[in-house]
Amino acid sequence: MNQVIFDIITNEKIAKDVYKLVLYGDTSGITAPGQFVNIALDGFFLRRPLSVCDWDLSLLTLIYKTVGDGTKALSEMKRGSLDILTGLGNGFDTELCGANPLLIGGGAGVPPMYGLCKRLREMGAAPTVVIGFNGAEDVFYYEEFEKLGALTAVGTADGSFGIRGFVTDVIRALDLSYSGYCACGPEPMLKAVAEELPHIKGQLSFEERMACGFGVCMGCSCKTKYGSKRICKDGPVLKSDEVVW
Amino acid sequence: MNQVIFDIITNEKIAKDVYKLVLYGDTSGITAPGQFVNIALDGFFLRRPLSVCDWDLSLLTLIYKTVGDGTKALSEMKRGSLDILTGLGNGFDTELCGANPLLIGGGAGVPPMYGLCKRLREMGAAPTVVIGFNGAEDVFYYEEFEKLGALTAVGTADGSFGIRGFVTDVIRALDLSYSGYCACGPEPMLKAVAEELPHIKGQLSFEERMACGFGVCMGCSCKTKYGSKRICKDGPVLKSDEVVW
Amino acid sequence: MADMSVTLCGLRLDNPVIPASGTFGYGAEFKDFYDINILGSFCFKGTTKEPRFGNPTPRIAECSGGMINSIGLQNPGIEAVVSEELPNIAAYFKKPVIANVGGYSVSEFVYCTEMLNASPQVGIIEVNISCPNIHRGGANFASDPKTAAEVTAAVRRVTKKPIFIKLSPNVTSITDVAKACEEAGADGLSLINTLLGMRIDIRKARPVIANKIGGFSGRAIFPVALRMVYDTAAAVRIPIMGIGGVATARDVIEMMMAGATAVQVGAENLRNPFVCREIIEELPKLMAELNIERLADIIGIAQ
Amino acid sequence: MADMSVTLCGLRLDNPVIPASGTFGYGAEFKDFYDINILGSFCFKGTTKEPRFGNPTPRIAECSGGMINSIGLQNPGIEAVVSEELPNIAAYFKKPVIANVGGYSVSEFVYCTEMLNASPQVGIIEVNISCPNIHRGGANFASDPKTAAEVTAAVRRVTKKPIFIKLSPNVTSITDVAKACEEAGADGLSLINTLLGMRIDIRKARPVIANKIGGFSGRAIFPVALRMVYDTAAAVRIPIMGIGGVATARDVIEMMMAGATAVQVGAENLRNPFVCREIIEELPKLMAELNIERLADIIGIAQ
Ligand SMILES: Cc1cc2nc3c(=O)[nH]c(=O)nc-3n(C[C@H](O)[C@H](O)[C@H](O)COP(=O)(O)OP(=O)(O)OC[C@H]3O[C@@H](n4cnc5c(N)ncnc54)[C@H](O)[C@@H]3O)c2cc1C
Ligand SMILES: Cc1cc2nc3c(=O)[nH]c(=O)nc-3n(C[C@H](O)[C@H](O)[C@H](O)COP(=O)(O)OP(=O)(O)OC[C@H]3O[C@@H](n4cnc5c(N)ncnc54)[C@H](O)[C@@H]3O)c2cc1C
Ligand SMILES: Cc1cc2nc3c(=O)[nH]c(=O)nc-3n(C[C@H](O)[C@H](O)[C@H](O)COP(=O)(O)O)c2cc1C
Ligand SMILES: Cc1cc2nc3c(=O)[nH]c(=O)nc-3n(C[C@H](O)[C@H](O)[C@H](O)COP(=O)(O)O)c2cc1C
Ligand code: FES
Ligand code: FES
Repeated sequence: MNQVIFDIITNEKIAKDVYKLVLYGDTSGITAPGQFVNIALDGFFLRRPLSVCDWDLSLLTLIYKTVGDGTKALSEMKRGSLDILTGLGNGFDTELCGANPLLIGGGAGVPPMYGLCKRLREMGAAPTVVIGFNGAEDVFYYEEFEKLGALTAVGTADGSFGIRGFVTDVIRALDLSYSGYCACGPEPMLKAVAEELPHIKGQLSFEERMACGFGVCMGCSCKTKYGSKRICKDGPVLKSDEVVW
Repeated sequence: MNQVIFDIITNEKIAKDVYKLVLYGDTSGITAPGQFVNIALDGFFLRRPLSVCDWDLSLLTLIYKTVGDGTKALSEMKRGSLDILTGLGNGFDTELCGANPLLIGGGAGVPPMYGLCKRLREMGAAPTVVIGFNGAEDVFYYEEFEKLGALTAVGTADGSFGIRGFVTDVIRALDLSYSGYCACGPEPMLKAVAEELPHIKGQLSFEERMACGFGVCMGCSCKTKYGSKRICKDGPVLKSDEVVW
Repeated sequence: MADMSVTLCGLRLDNPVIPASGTFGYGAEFKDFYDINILGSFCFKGTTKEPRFGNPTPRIAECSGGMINSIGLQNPGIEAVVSEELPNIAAYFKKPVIANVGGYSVSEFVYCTEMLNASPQVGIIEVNISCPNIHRGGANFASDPKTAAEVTAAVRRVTKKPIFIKLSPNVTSITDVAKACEEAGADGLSLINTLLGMRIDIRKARPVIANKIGGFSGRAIFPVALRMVYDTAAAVRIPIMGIGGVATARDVIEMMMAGATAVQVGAENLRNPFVCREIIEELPKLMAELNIERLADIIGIAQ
Repeated sequence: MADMSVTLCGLRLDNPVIPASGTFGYGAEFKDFYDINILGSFCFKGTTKEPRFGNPTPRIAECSGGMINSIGLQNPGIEAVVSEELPNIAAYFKKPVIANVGGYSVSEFVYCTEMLNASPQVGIIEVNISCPNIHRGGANFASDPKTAAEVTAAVRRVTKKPIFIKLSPNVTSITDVAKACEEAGADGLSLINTLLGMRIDIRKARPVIANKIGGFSGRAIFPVALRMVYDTAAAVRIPIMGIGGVATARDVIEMMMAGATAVQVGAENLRNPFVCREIIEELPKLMAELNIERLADIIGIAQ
């Protein structure tokens, strides 16, 4: 974990209630896709956890949905700096993904899939990407995934974009075989995915209300087959075979 | 009382720990010199009361000393806007001052004397101004008073500027006669002045810790010969013959 | 149009927003700021039998997210309230008001309550029992279910107006005190009063407040107030006015979901004199967002 | 050079700054953030007899100026603490630590305390009595002077280490509980634990916390903690660790002037992991500004 002051480069709306925040600063604390950062916001007691979408030596990209007062306040910051703890959590293990992994993102769970897809492409893997949204106005990053050279399929609950249905419907429609999968999204989606792909090794990224985000408060505990884990420190990524649904 | 959003024009240091803040906005709520305004500051629950130093139709000048976290935070605001309640308190009654009044200001009590002096000069009176500070580095607005055409004398406790001693020493040194007096400064100074000038009608401006500043909370009550008064609403200016020391 | 009305012991309020006692005076200053007839009602400054100057100053200290006050029930006495303040109020406030009554003995509460009986303007009497009982070594009436019930029963006997007992949060079990007041005949409960708090002036190495300790309130205390409203709503059947740290329409909704029928706004009025108007304007928007048609429907739904 | 040292029951601390139980784990994460040997000491997560998973999630809710937690004493159990955590700590923390002990029966407190006797690393045992007593219908040990004294006396009998009883603020009279603990043999008192608080998720119309109610702490509660430290310091002779809302060097000074010998920092560690280091760096500057040469000299001077 590093504490870094980042400068806001851009903070723009890219879909309904969804913003892309590009920051300039020291990203050396980030070691794996699927890790998250924790952002201090003026006037709010707790930091706000957001997954790393993409990063290079000095740029950090985050994508967030405005759901409450904190993310709304963040969406109004067009310049200035942010106090951020970086490199939190374990992240996805790219070594476990194999040659043709499936990456699944739902709504606000899509962002970490981008950084993961990029690393996997750099490693020479051929990931398939399935992302799901409520409707066409919610869709983001479809083209970005395609530009990485990944086969990308979109599902929307109302059918207004891509395939109608949930990500599991899209997975079924594609009907491909995979060396592993990684998923991030609402818990019912994660569960449906795990049930859909019972014989494939999966990595699932969970959310929980957090206080510290770095493993000391036990606010985010979760029971697994191998005992209690802290989503913020031992997660947010758990292996499909350890999850207790 | 008016609630007005003012823009910061300048906010500069003019003496040791003393800042002059010039604001742009609607000043129509201000009706008399010696009134005060109450400033909301981000991150602080209560507003900060500051005397009106000077005002015209759209500019408001305040002078403040940094004593705690609130005034320190204010001194760091170099641009932006401030939410201010204006036109609070009674202010000095210029009608009661007569043709050659004495105006006495001590330290952070000097600012309201400037607006008062200006109005009295406009009305054709010939005020004498006595202002007191700890040392030369604390002195401000000496020349501004002179520019208004008022006989101005400065006292410093350590003698490093003007006459050595308290404002009462300066008053004694001047040895003039006056049609009335107005004073603002620390309470021991106000008391010394009232004792020094027992036969002259005086108006004294008091300070008290305030919550509302507009008369509803009874946080700032003060016993006078004519019953309890609220410093924020019935004051801050009390007549010398009603004060209970 | 969103229906914001609520009914407190038969008294229909256009909306649940009520400025709290001690933070609105008698309304005279606020009526110059905005049309206070938009309020559900307002609760005026606590009244005692005799006029009181209150405590020495400083009476105010600032805290992170709140403030401490130690006013000491400064007021002109019940006679002046009835003969001067109430007629003044009648000129600018057309709805029933809530009269807040304090006292240092049971008989003082009874005296003040009786004095208010003849005023049709007074819709509810709120009995502030967070005062020391001078007949019992200064123990606070609100700290013990027994003394709280004693005041309630005594006041109950002398008035037909609805009485709300205002409880103190500085107790081990607020539900015990609440139940005792309900049994003794309270029509409703107001909670909470201020938490005991203090600040020290580190330059002077002494308490900021002249009386050392004072009453802490403002946004900071909202979670404490909310849990007491929630627990008390589960323990009694009489209506509750939720008080403590309310500053936004969202806070009003939380208080009502916890079980409050109406909500009082205290210290926030002092820093933002327009807060009650802002809340009343914001409420219908938030109701729409949450698909709430009648505000009264959400009372206690988080139980 | 400013002298920041204080002495707690014979234990000399380089400075009075101590991370509070539950907000510092066992120090392992923090040792990677800064050199934690600069701390006066640290207090590790509350330990019970058996390992505990704790409460269901969500366990965390945000408040204005603070947070609510409902961890439910998650910990690996006293055996694992003694056999694994303490040896781990020894590798990176060279000073005596404070062991926080919880329990749901008197015998559980006794068991845990006895288990710690053999560890020279443990300088002080802090006994967290804000737990429900399963043998008495779930009443909190800390809500009654009698049960508080019972735990104190039982723990006192089985250890020679200094014992600090950690008191709950959710009581009518904290000084009564404090005096009972002093009489029963406590060497010191830690106050305060969290206030009961809650938040409601207005979209779901239900409490944010799975267990509905939790413990409220952070900057917001500082004035409440300060007044309890002030009143308790006047009521007892044993030393006090002041806890609650401390976030700055200024807060440390206020707590000590009120009567605390040492000061614990809780929730602020979670939002700003460097806060204890910042306070320790800031203290000498603030002492210089206030002309304080020995920090120990200001203990209780605002009394
Ligand atoms: C590891 C992790 C990674 C995340 N990555 C992303 C991301 O990349 N993009 C994105 O849009 N969102 C992400 N989230 C969710 C995001 O943290 C919440 O949407 C955000 O905290 C809401 O803050 P708020 O003030 O707007 O909402 P409020 O509801 O006002 O927040 C109140 C409190 O609840 C917490 N909270 C609310 N919703 C959540 C949630 N879903 N998960 C955890 N805490 C919550 C807040 O942090 C805050 O403490 C992530 C969450 C976690 C735990
Ligand atoms: C009617 C009136 C007019 C004033 N005019 C001026 C002026 O023109 N220039 C100037 O420099 N100062 C003036 N003061 C004093 C000024 O209000 C305080 O210096 C300021 O509030 C300190 O805020 P702080 O956050 O820096 O100090 P802190 O000590 O951190 O403030 C803590 C709390 O105490 C209050 N407080 C602290 N000192 C005072 C004080 N002396 N009087 C009242 N409240 C205080 C603050 O408002 C705040 O609520 C005036 C005060 C009053 C009542
Ligand atoms: C300045 C001030 C004066 C108060 N005076 C009274 C009073 O006279 N009677 C009373 O019952 N409560 C009084 N209170 C308590 C409030 O009515 C309210 O119960 C408390 O402040 C909590 O609400 P808040 O957090 O919104 O301020 C007073 C509060 C403040 C801040
Ligand atoms: C997440 C969390 C966990 C806590 N766990 C414990 C605990 O195990 N034992 C204990 O005695 N106190 C525990 N506390 C209480 C703190 O030690 C402290 O008394 C309280 O939070 C007030 O201090 P603060 O306002 O600085 O947080 C916990 C507090 C928090 C926020
Ligand atoms: S959020 Fe604190 S341990 Fe995970
Ligand atoms: S500060 Fe509220 S009445 Fe004066």
